[in-house]
Amino acid sequence: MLFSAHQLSCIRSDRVLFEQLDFAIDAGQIWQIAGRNGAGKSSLLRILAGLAEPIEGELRYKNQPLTQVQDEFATNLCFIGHLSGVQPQLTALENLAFWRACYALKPADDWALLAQLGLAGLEDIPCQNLSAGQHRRVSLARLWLTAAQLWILDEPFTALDVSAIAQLRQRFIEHCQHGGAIILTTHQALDLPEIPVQQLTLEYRW
Amino acid sequence: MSNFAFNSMAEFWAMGGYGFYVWLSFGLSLVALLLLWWTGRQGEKHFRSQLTQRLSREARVRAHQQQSSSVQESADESTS
Amino acid sequence: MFKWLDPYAKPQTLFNLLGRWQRVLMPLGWLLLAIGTVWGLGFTPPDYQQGDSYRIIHIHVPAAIWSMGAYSSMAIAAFIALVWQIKVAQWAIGAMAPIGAVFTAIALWTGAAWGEPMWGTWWVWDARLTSELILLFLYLGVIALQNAFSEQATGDKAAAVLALVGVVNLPIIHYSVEWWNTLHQGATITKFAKPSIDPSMLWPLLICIVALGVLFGALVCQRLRTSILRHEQHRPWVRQWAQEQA
Amino acid sequence: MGSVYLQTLRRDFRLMTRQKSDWLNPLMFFLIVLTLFPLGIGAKPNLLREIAPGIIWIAALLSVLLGSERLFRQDYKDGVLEQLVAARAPLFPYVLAKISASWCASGLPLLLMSPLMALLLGLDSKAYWAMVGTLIIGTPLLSLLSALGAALTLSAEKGGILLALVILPLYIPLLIFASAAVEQAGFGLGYSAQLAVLGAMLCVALAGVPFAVQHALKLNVG
Repeated sequence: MLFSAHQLSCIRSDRVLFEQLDFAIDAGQIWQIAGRNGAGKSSLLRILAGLAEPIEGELRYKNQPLTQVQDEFATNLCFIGHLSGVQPQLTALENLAFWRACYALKPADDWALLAQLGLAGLEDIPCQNLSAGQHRRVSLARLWLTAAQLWILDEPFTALDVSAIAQLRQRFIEHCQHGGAIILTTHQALDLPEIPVQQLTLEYRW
Repeated sequence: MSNFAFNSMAEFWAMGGYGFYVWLSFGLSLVALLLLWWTGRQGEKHFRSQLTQRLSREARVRAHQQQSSSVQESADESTS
Repeated sequence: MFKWLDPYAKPQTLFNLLGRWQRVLMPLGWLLLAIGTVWGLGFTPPDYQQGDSYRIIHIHVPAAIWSMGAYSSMAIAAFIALVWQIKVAQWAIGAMAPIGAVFTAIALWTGAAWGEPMWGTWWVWDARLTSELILLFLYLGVIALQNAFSEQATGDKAAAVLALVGVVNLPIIHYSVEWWNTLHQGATITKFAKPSIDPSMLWPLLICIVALGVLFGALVCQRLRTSILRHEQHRPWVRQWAQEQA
Repeated sequence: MGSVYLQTLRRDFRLMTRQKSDWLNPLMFFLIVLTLFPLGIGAKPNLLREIAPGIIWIAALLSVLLGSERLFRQDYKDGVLEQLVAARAPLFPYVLAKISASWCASGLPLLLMSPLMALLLGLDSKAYWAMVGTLIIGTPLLSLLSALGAALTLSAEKGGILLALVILPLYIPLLIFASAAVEQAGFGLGYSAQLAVLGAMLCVALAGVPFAVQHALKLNVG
């Protein structure tokens, strides 16, 4: 088992979001977390990514408690939350260079990557001048950079147009066929017949 | 314990001319300590009333959910 | 390591334990305080230099000692909270900070009321008064930081870090007494030198010191109990407790 | 680790060239405060010379504090910090680079402006060199402590004023020893003891504060 959660509970601002949640994800799988607004999807993803602590429960990475293998887990994880992680005063290229240093990745042709993502001609202007969709593409460029096996994505399709969504789907399929695993939230139907997509629905609770 | 250090109560209150300062510091300190104790007690009471409110709110939500689900069921029955 | 701490880390056990401690410590603290102050105010001979004004010592010195003691306990709690990730220790910081702040304020206020007849001024910029004032600022910073976050857990953790950082200031406060020459008297009671005050005057002072320490413990128990309830309010045992109380 | 440090440093310098007001405004604030004092107490050269060390250091504290509020704020809002916390490893060199960059943006200019301060407040050459010495040791300490404050109050609702409330008391020992050194030099006395104490405080802060900042960032992101 690549990554699993046991008996997770989360409380935000005195409200119980979920209790005693169990699930497990293996290589090649996609888990889609569904639920109404405020049901705790983002909070769950942040806990899974190790950004927040659950009030109870345990996470296991490759069958070992996460607390013991945190560094190994972190290097094998790519998390993209609803914040873009893009510094708006820097250009797309400069942002990519910073991420490469942070994830200890080898330099490669960033120009080609950005062109592939439909950002040709926008590589060296500050990201604050880009549209919301273009901004999102810069943020998602990390999925093409990273070598991580486990992806945790919070609403990756927001603000993207049809062609970008298709491209992202293609990337998901590629990733899973190469032994990757994805946990994501989205309000769209995923529509990936090639990949086993599991659903986890969080009930909105009082 | 030695004997009472003052000849009369009046002298005791006067504190050898320093009465104002002595009673001021002791009085205010006592008030502050009592306030600490009192606010601590109030805190617990406040929490308890909050919790009761919360419990009754939860009961209301549960009642509402049950009601709506039973309405739903009867609606299902009537259509079938 | 430190397995003996485990039962105290479990909120429900600690809650019950604190309740029992509080029932003993609270009356004991008030009683001792009453004995100490009455003895100190009425039944000790006046000081040959300062007359009856020295009687302020019975509240001033204990408050000053425990203002430091409270900060040290807060720093210890912060250390436990950060190293062993024990949540109850984080909550204890929030329970101790307001009490420590009030003790500090008492020490400052009584110091001023003592200084006015002795030195002819309410306030002097002397090392110990100043460091006591800084201590008050440190307390206020911890309290402000703890209450500044929409997510209470963040505030608790941030306050723990600040308390631990602030404790670095405590030795500087201590040594500043030696660095500056001041109007303030030297330490009245030291561990090594013989006490410079008469034993008949010493006893009520010691009782007052113990009394304020016991009272500090009792007040912490009281606040920590509420804090535990607040943090654990989603648990069945808290709800059960509330129903029993009602 | 080294590459994250250099990359973050380069990134911050780049941002400094694009957002000049971020570091210029605190410096202007510093100069204005220095000007306000003579206007407030009257242009008495002797009095000014006497209180100059205190004025300079209080103005320096406030201007560094003012500038540090923005230290992590942008990266927090954009989710850059979230990324770094999730990736774990790069957080520490990132913190070190941020502190270094913040010193270059606030402490170094103060050092460069010191002749101007001496001129404005009429310091003699002995006091001036003492001031340069305290600035060299003291401003990195300022940057470290302000970074800690900025990290602690990062996700708080009332960031700015809270930062001042939390960090100013921690500045006090620095203020005392730095201004005492300049004052002693003004009287023609030795001040190496004060500099040594400042140096010791800097060493302690260097050893501890980056870890505390790292921890504070983690808990604010979580």
